[in-house]
Amino acid sequence: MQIEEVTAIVEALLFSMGEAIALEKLAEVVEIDKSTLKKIMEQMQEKYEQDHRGIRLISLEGAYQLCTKPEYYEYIRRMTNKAKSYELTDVLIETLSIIAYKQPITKTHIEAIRGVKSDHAVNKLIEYGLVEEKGRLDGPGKPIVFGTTEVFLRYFGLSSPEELPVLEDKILEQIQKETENELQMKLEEIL
Amino acid sequence: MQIEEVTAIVEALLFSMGEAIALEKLAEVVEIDKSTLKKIMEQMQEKYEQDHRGIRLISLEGAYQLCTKPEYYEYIRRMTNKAKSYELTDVLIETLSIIAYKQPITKTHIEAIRGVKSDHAVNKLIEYGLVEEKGRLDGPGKPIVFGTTEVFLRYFGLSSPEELPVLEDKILEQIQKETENELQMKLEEIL
Amino acid sequence: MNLELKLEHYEGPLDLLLHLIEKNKVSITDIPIVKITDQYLEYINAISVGKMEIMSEFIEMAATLLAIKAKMLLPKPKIESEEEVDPRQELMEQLLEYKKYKIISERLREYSESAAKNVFKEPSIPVEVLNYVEPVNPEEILAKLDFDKLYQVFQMVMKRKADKIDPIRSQFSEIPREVVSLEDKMQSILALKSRRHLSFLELLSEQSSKPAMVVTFLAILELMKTGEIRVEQSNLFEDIRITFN
Repeated sequence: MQIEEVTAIVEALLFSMGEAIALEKLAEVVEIDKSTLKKIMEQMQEKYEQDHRGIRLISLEGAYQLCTKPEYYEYIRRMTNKAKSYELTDVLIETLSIIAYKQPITKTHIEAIRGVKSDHAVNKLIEYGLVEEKGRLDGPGKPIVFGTTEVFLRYFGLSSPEELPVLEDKILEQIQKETENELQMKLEEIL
Repeated sequence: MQIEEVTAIVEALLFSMGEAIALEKLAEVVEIDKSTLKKIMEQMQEKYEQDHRGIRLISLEGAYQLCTKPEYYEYIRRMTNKAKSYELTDVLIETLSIIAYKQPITKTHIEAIRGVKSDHAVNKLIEYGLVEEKGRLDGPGKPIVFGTTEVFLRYFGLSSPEELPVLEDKILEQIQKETENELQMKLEEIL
Repeated sequence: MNLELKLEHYEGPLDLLLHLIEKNKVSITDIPIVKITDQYLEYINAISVGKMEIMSEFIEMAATLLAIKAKMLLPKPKIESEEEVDPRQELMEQLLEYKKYKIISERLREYSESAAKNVFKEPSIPVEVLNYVEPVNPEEILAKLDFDKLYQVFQMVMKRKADKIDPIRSQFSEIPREVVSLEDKMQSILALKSRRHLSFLELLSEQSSKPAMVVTFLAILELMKTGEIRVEQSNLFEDIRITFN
C-alpha cells in the first residue's frame, strides 16, 4: 500500500472517530505493521504543522487524535460566541454605590446597610471589574474589605475614592442632630 | 491575511463545528469578503481531492462541511460497527422523490400521484428531517406544502436540489423502447 | 396464496397495475384493458373483506378500470369525431407519472447508498473555547451608569437605613439582639382588643424586625387556634382582617 493511501485512510479514520485511537487499532484496521505506521504517523504530524492546516495530529500515550490548532481557537470562539450583555441592575447599582462611598467596606457591612445578603451582587461587581478586594480588616476574623477599582475611578475622572462627593456625612449628622433634639425634648418633658 | 491562513482557519472551524457552515457565516468570522472566501474554498476543495487526504470539503447550497472520502468508508466500518442511521423503505423513497421533484407540493397532490393515502409516509419523512413544511398554498383551505431539507441533500450526496437526476428523457426512452419491443413481438406474431 | 399480504406488498392500486402490466409484458401506452382489468379484479376478489382501509383505494381503481372497459366495449358511434379520446388516456398518464417516480426512486436509492459513505464528524469544540469567558470591559459597563444616579441611589439607601434603625440605638456601634417571645406578642395583640378589627398588613408593618414579624404571624395563628380571633380575606393577596371574638 502506498504511503499516501495509508495517510488518507488514517486521516479519514481519525476524522470520523473524533477521539484518540491507539496505534495498534489503526495498524489493525489499515492492515499494516505498527512500526511502519508509526513512522508514517510521524510524517503526518509534520505535515499537519504546515501553515495552511487548521488541524493537527497529536499523540498521547501511543494513541493519535486530530484536533484544532490552538492558534485558531479565537475564530471558533467567534463562531460559537453567544454575545453576553452586561447589565447593571438596580441591585448592582445600589451595592456599587455603597461600596463606592463607604470604601473600604466589608461584605457584612454592605449587608447591614442593604438589609439583605449581597454575595451575588459583590461577586458580579468584581466580575465586571468595578469592585475589587482591598485587603483585610485588622479585626476579628480579619474580614476582606472591598473598594472600587482604578478603572471605576478613572472612568469618572477621579484620582482617589476621597474625591467622591461626601455628602452622606451631612445626612447622618442631620439625622443625629434631629434625634438628639427629640431626645432633648423628651427629657425636657419628663423633667 | 494570507490565503494559507484563511485556509487553516476555515479548516479549523469546519473541523471543530462538524456541521455545515454557511459561506456568509465563515466570511463573517474570518473577516474576509464572501467572494474572495468562495474562491479560496474552491481551491481548498481541489486540495482535499489530493491522494493523501482522507477527508474532503463538500458544499451544500452555499454551506460547507467536511466529511470523509467515500473510498475509505470500508475502513471506517471496520473500525466501528456503526450501522447506517436509517434505511428508507420503498414507500418512503418513492414519496420523497415525488416531494423532491414537485416541491412545494401539497399532501393531496402527493396522494394523487401515488394513488394512495400518504400521511404516514410524509410524517415519517418529516420525522427523519428529510422533509419539512414550506408554508401554505394560497388557495382554498390553504393547504400546507412540503419540500426537502438540507438533510435530504446530504442524505443523497447532492449539493443543491438542481443536482437531482433529470430523468424525463430517460423514462420516455425506456417507455418507448418497451412499446417498440411490444410492436416487434406483435409483428413477429403476425408474420 | 395469501393475497392480502400480497396486496399490502403493493404500495397502492397504481403499483399493482404497473406490476400486472409488467407481468403481461404489455405497454402502458396501450393497455389491454380487458385482460388487465380481469387480472386486477382477481386480485381484489381474492382478498378478505376485513382490510377496508387498504381496500378502498384498490376498489376505487377497480371501478375506474371497469368503467374504461365498458366504454371500450361499447359500439363506437357511427360518426367518429376527429379527436376521439382514448378512454384509457387518463389512466395512462397517471401510470406514466407514477412510473417516472418509481424510476427516480431507484436512482435516488443508488445516490443514497454512495452518499452514506460520506462520514461526518461530531462537533469537537476545544475545552478551552467552551470554558472561555469573555473578558469584561468595565468601561463599557460604566457607560451605562450615570454618576449622579449612583450618588442618588446611595443617598436613598442611607436614608432607608436611617429610617429603619432606631437612631438612638444606632449611636452604639452594636444593635442588640431583639428577643421576641410568642407569649408577649400574643398579649400585645390581645391588648389591642378595644380596636375590634385589626389589619394584618398594618400589624406586620408596625414590627421593628423580621423576627418580630415572624413571631407576630405565629401569634395570630395561635390566637386563631385558641379562638380569640377570626381572620377574613375577601380576595387573594388582599389584606387580612383580624376580628376579636
